Amino acid sequence: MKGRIVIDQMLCKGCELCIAFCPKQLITLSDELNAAGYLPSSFNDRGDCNGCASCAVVCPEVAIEVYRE
Amino acid sequence: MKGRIVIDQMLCKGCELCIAFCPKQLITLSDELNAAGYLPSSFNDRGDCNGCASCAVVCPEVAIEVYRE
Amino acid sequence: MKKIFSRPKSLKKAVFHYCPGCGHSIIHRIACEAIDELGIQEKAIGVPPPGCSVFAYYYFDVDMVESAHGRGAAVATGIKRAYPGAIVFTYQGDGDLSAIGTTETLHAANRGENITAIFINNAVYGMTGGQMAPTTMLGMKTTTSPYGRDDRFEGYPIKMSEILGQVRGTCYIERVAVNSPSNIRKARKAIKKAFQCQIDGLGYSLVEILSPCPTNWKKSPVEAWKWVGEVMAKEFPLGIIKDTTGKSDAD
Amino acid sequence: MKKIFSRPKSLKKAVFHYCPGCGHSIIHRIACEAIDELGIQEKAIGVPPPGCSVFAYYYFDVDMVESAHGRGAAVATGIKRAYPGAIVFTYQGDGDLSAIGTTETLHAANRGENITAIFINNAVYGMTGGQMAPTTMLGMKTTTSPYGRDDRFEGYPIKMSEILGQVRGTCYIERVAVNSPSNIRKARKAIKKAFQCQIDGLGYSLVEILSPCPTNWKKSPVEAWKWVGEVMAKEFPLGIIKDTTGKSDAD
Amino acid sequence: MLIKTVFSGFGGQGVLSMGLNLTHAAMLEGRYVTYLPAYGAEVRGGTANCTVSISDEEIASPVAYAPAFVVALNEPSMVRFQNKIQSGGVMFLNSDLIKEQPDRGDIEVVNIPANTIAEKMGNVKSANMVLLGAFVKKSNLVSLSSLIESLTVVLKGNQKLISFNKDALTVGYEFI
Amino acid sequence: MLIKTVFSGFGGQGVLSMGLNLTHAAMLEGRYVTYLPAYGAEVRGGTANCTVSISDEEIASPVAYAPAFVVALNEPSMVRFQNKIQSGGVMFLNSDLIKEQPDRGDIEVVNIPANTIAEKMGNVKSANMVLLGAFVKKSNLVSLSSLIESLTVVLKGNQKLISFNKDALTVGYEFI
Amino acid sequence: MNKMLFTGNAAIGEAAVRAGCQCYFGYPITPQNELTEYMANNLSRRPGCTFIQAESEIAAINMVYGASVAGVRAMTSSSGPGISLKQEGISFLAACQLPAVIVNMSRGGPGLGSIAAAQSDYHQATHGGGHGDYRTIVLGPSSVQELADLTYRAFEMSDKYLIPVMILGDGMLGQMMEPVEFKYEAPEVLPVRADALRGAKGRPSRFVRTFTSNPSELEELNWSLFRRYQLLQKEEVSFENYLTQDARLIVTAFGIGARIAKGAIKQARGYGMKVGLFRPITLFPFPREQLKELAKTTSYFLDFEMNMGQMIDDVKLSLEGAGEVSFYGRPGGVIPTSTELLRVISRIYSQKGLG
Amino acid sequence: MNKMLFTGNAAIGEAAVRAGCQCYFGYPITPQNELTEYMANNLSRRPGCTFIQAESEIAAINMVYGASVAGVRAMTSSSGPGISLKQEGISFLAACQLPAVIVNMSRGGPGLGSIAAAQSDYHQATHGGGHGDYRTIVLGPSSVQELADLTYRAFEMSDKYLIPVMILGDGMLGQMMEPVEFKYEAPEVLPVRADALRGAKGRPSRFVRTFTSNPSELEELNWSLFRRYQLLQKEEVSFENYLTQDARLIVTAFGIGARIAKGAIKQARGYGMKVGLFRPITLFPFPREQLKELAKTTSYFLDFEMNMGQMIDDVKLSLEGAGEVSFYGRPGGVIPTSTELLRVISRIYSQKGLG
Ligand SMILES: Cc1ncc(C[n+]2csc(CCOP(=O)(O)OP(=O)(O)O)c2C)c(N)n1
Ligand SMILES: Cc1ncc(C[n+]2csc(CCOP(=O)(O)OP(=O)(O)O)c2C)c(N)n1
Ligand code: SF4
Ligand code: SF4
Ligand code: SF4
Ligand code: SF4
Ligand code: SF4
Ligand code: SF4
Ligand SMILES: [Mg+2]
Ligand SMILES: [Mg+2]
Repeated sequence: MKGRIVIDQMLCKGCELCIAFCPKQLITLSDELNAAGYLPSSFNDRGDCNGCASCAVVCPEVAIEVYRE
Repeated sequence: MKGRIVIDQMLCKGCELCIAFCPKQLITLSDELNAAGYLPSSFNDRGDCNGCASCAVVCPEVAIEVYRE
Repeated sequence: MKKIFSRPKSLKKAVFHYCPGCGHSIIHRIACEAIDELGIQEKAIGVPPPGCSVFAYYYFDVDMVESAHGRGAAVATGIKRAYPGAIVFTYQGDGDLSAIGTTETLHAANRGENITAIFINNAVYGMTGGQMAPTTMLGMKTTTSPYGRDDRFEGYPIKMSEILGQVRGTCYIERVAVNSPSNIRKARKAIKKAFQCQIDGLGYSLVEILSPCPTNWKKSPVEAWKWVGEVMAKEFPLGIIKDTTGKSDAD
Repeated sequence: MKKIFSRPKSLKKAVFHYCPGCGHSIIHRIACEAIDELGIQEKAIGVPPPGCSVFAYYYFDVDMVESAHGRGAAVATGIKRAYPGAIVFTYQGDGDLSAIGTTETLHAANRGENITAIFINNAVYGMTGGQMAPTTMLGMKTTTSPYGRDDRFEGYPIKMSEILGQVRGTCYIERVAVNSPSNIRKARKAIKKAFQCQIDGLGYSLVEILSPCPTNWKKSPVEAWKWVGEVMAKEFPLGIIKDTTGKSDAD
Repeated sequence: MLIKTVFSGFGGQGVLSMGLNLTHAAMLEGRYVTYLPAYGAEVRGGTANCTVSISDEEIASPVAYAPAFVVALNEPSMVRFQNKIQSGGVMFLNSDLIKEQPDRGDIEVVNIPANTIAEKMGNVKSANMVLLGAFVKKSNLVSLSSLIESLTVVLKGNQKLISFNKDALTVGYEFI
Repeated sequence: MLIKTVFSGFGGQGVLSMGLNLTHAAMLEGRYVTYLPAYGAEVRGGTANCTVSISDEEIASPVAYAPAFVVALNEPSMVRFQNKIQSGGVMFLNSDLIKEQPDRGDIEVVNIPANTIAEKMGNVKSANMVLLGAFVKKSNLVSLSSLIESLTVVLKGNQKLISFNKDALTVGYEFI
Repeated sequence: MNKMLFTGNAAIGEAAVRAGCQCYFGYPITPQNELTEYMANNLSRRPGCTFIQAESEIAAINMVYGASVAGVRAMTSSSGPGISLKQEGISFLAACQLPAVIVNMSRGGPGLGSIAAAQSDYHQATHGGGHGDYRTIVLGPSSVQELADLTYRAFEMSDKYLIPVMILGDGMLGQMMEPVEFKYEAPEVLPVRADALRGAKGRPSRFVRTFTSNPSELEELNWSLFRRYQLLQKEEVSFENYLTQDARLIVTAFGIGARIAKGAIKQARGYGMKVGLFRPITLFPFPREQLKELAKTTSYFLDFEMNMGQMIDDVKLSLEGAGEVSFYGRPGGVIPTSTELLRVISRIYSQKGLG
Repeated sequence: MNKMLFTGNAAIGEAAVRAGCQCYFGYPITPQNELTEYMANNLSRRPGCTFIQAESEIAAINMVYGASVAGVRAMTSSSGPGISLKQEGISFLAACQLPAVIVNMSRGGPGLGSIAAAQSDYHQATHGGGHGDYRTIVLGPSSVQELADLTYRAFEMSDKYLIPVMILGDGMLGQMMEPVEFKYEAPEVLPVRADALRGAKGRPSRFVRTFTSNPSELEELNWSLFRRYQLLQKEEVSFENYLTQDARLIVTAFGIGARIAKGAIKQARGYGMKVGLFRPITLFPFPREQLKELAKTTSYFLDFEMNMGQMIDDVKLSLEGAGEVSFYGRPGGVIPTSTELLRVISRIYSQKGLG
């Protein structure tokens, strides 16, 4: 199954939980502080996101939306 | 075994518990109110008190002393 | 003939203010017997509650301090922590310990405060005129459960001893009753054992005592004593609820 | 592609004030998911506590009322009794529910008040800066147990859910955790089931949620989430503690 | 004119219902009334007493420090209130239960063998009403009829009790 | 003369220890001082700031409504305090983290690339001390030596940290 | 004549039921148990109503808080120690502007004290025993009839001003019986407050709170309360003037104390002393102007309380130095006699040469 | 110079330890947590000492009660809501004449309020928020140094008069750091009060209680307390006069408010206005005569408080109408500025034509 996520950089607090729980290691921290002073995470779409939503489920900030075919 | 009890008529509140728990029915209520306005119980020594102290143990007023040979 | 039963040394020679047939006076006496047997009269500090036993200090010939309603466990904690040399016990009614005092009791027990609680369960608020207690039987009519206690509105009789048995700071909990010579003797043993636990520094010990309240139960003393065994003891089974001492009951 | 995961309807669009990796925000979200699934947003009345979640009403898009510390169960009781048409839930921390609120909680449960408690166990007092909670692990250092919690002085971690399981007014009690996708999904189910119990009028339901507090645990969010499973869940085992619904867990 | 009466005895002797009845009767007669029961921690099935105040104008304090009348149903009550009753006052005693007499010369004493009378009537429990009947006859505080009228209210319409007590009141009333 | 300075940034950037050090140094120099950290429910690992007051006489209020100096370690802090700093005041910015400049013409702005400098020294964590060093040179509030003396107390004698921070202070001091 | 004999405690209960009180939460304590028991009898099983004997006074006041949030009329009652325990809850009620009626049938203090009647909780009631700048409306009845009337008024005022009301009675008022007439019938449908929380159906969700990280919000709350307190001072003060017209000495007293004072004043008048009584019925708002007014005709006042002197502060603050205020008090539950007070009155009367 | 930087909260803790405080029982609440934490660090494992984080403020105050009965120096601390919960316990301490030190680092109220500094618990502290006629000694520090000094004095006074002492600080004093010098060393052996309950060894058994079925006993207790309150008024009042000699307008303020006032007064003097400050340090006993004294030199007063006006009652009662008292206050945790107060001062100064 193919999936895709969108991370709201403004909401993200850089807790790295999505990174830790993505089975495909598709998420990394960006190196630009956001307005709130956090390093937000970002999605690197290598095309193999399966839309499992683990990242979204663990995101404390509800910063991740998940799309699936 | 031979026993004997002494009931302090001033302390007695006539609750009749000693009467109820004496295995030998040696205790009865007297018909004279005491100063506190209760009908105190009294000991009828028929000589077969065994000093089991049940009466004293159940007496809420610690009004009974028990003697035994 | 020699005297084999009389007033214990640490029980003052005073006329009880309790109603005829009340369990409090029995419990005062056996607690004093236990204190005498252990020879701790000079070390004991008692904490009586608001309740019918508010005047316990007129009877116990040991140091005593009045507690606010339900706070006995906290007061005893303060005394014992400030002066561990004392043997500190609370004397608490069921309203006092299992209603307003729930928090203080549960947490003192959980901390394993090295104190002893004598817990008088008479299924009502005696002093204030027979209102419902957390321990009131289902269906029982009291001045505040005039239609009979109904669990849908007033909840269930609460078993504090079983609950306290759950927390790890308690070392000994037993439920006894004062409704017969043999049960009264058992009760004395239990209180003595609870004090012994404190002497041995084992933690929080409690003796729950099913106790008749003829006045508010609207029964004669003899009926009331029967009721303790025939009704209360069914809801609140007698016996050891927790014992980590390993010591047998015999004394 | 279609959106399969986004913010639940009854969760306001606001930035959480919580620390990065905090369990509160997860729990807010899944509680709102449960509310949406049951379609009770218009009936729900929430009672958040003093605590890090004091501002919960900025996030939950349902009626809410601030409670005094520890009194959530009493406040919820008042609301539910006055207006049984509402679905009333408390949101309480471990300091709130298992320390100062012990009495109110235990007695509301015993009365079988038809309310739901969401009980956040993060082993510390978060809002006030990481003091020891009744649920703090033995040996754990906090600002008020600087030498590590020692049962001889500070007592043992207290298991409120097990204690509440003892009283007859409770219908459903489960302990869950928010430390992994699967556990978070279980937690959502549990909250939903607890609400369902209230809808069905079964009595007092409670979901205890082991929840990470990276800030006061002095751990990174990822470490903190691990610690929940590896340490806390050992002392506070996950799973159903009481269930009188007869209904299976599946939804 | 303000008149205070104290009823005193053991719990269970029915002193409170005596007071209540009197108060109610006086209210029916349009007087100002107050009724104050004693309450306290030491009252554990022990003694009971109540104070009834009856007046033609607003009543300041319901407490009686020097009652005009005292109705004592037992010895302790007689002893306690003989020190309080005002000079010239009248003390009513249940002579079946009180052997001693008050040792004050400045008060009048009325002895009524209430238990005996009540027993004769076949219900010792209504001794209190016998006393009350005698009391109102002598004290003239209210009429027998309003007393009887009050019974129905105070006894919440329990016919059996009402007729019993009615007779007791009447017998007591006529005893004087 | 009473001078108030605000230090502000994210939690973890060490703004509180900057303030504490300055306060302690001023105390050593025999001045009146107060130190007031911001505290609050909304501060959940978020921003942190503190106010240091230094004076030759008793200090009335430890609060700063119009500080003479502001040391901002991040953009939100700069934005927030540019509205508070008094006219003619000096604002110190960590130019590595703050791209914008305050839009007030009546204040002096000093940009210090504290992170860069600290990183060069091999420990980005001591960026705060670099800033503090620069701050005291420019503000002339206390001497570098008392600042350094304070380190030992504030860092509770942790030698490694002390020497680190000492160097950072000095470098910052000389940067101006 | 449809008067009935009621104890003060029962009269409050009956009046509350007739005022549409839907929820009562209480905890036993002498001397107010008859009220709790009356509510148990009358609300326990009444459809739509609730009686709970709470596990503590704290639980009770917080249940009241919850019921009030849900928009119904709710009440609790206690005495001395129990009222102290309710202080946090009362502060929360005041802060969240939730109506509620709290009854204190006060007894001798401090501590466990005595269960006899006393007036030593005046300060606690009128100055806010809880934390913060709030006040509660405080009513001081002096007869069973007034207890009934003021109970009804308490619910009305509390709803109107969104301020909790305390009825400050005492053990004697609670225990004694007097004829009472109830002037209202219980409503068919129980009132529900407009701003009640009952779920966000057909409207945005709402929340009730005080906690804020922005003090000026809290300041505004305090000012809005303060404005209402000033309004109360204008609109709601009540008091009784008894023989004050020609009085050379005016006794100030409230509640049961005022009754005793009346007795003493009657006797004093009998001896030709021109003495009168000023009795505040609303203790907060205190009838300041009305008392000050009296200072125009005399400058001698005697404050009489069954405590060590508490209302006397309000008396002095009202007079603003315009009068000379003596004090006579008996604390701890002692019930002074009219004759005893008469002695004090005559002493002052002659000392000040008023005769 | 052996001054150290301490937060106000920690300074209280250190001073208490040096005063021989053996037991601390507390419960977390902002803004006083640093004190609880300081005691955790210093008493938790110290031989013979005890620190307990209680399960609630109520448990804490009752543990203090127990420890005090056993004769040791004991302390608890809290803020607003927590202090309200302690009222019953404080009443019991006062009633049983047990020494204890209670700290209230007050915050904005009512209700949950705000955690910012406020002075709105003045009434509660000085008039006895609990039931009964008791009072506690109340101390109002305005600097960290004074916090330390008054903490020591609090323990001394409490033992001397057998009256609980409340230290009424505020969130700002608790959180801020200032240099402080501790003037005493912790005692080698901790003091034990003479009348402590420690078991009836070699003496008859004793009991400590207030409950009685005989009100006149309770009355006697109240009188004996009252006599001590009068003694306090004679012996223990302290206060600060700042630039009052020639002042035409005198500001009355306490605690942190007085600091802000000083700032304003300095500025006012700069503009040539003759303004002074009267700062009560003991809030109970309140320095009545000392304030009245000042009415000889001016009759214009401005009471300034961080609340809606509470101490102003004591100010007016002290002046007995001798002065005209204006008020300026900010409730809810708002910290007014000296400049803001300066404006008020100048307005009054010119309105009253004092210039
Ligand atoms: C704070 C407080 N609330 C209520 C009371 C009134 N009160 C005195 S004793 C008591 C309870 C008595 O019941 P229980 O504890 O079961 O003791 P018992 O009289 O039955 O032995 C109550 C509610 C009080 N003294 N203090
Ligand atoms: C009566 C009272 N006491 C203390 C406080 C301070 N306080 C606020 S929240 C809290 C406890 C927070 O811990 P917890 O309940 O575990 O919630 P968490 O912040 O950990 O989620 C305390 C003690 C208060 N607000 N009211
Ligand atoms: S949906 Fe699953 S695979 Fe895709 S990014 Fe999120 S966690 Fe990774
Ligand atoms: S989990 Fe959410 S908040 Fe945390 S890093 Fe990922 S996107 Fe950001
Ligand atoms: S000792 Fe035994 S036998 Fe003798 S009287 Fe008592 S109970 Fe009866
Ligand atoms: S048991 Fe005691 S009190 Fe009861 S009747 Fe016998 S002797 Fe009297
Ligand atoms: S009321 Fe009950 S508990 Fe109280 S003394 Fe009487 S019998 Fe005993
Ligand atoms: S302190 Fe802990 S519980 Fe509170 S918000 Fe931060 S992480 Fe969450
Ligand atoms: Mg009981
Ligand atoms: Mg927590």
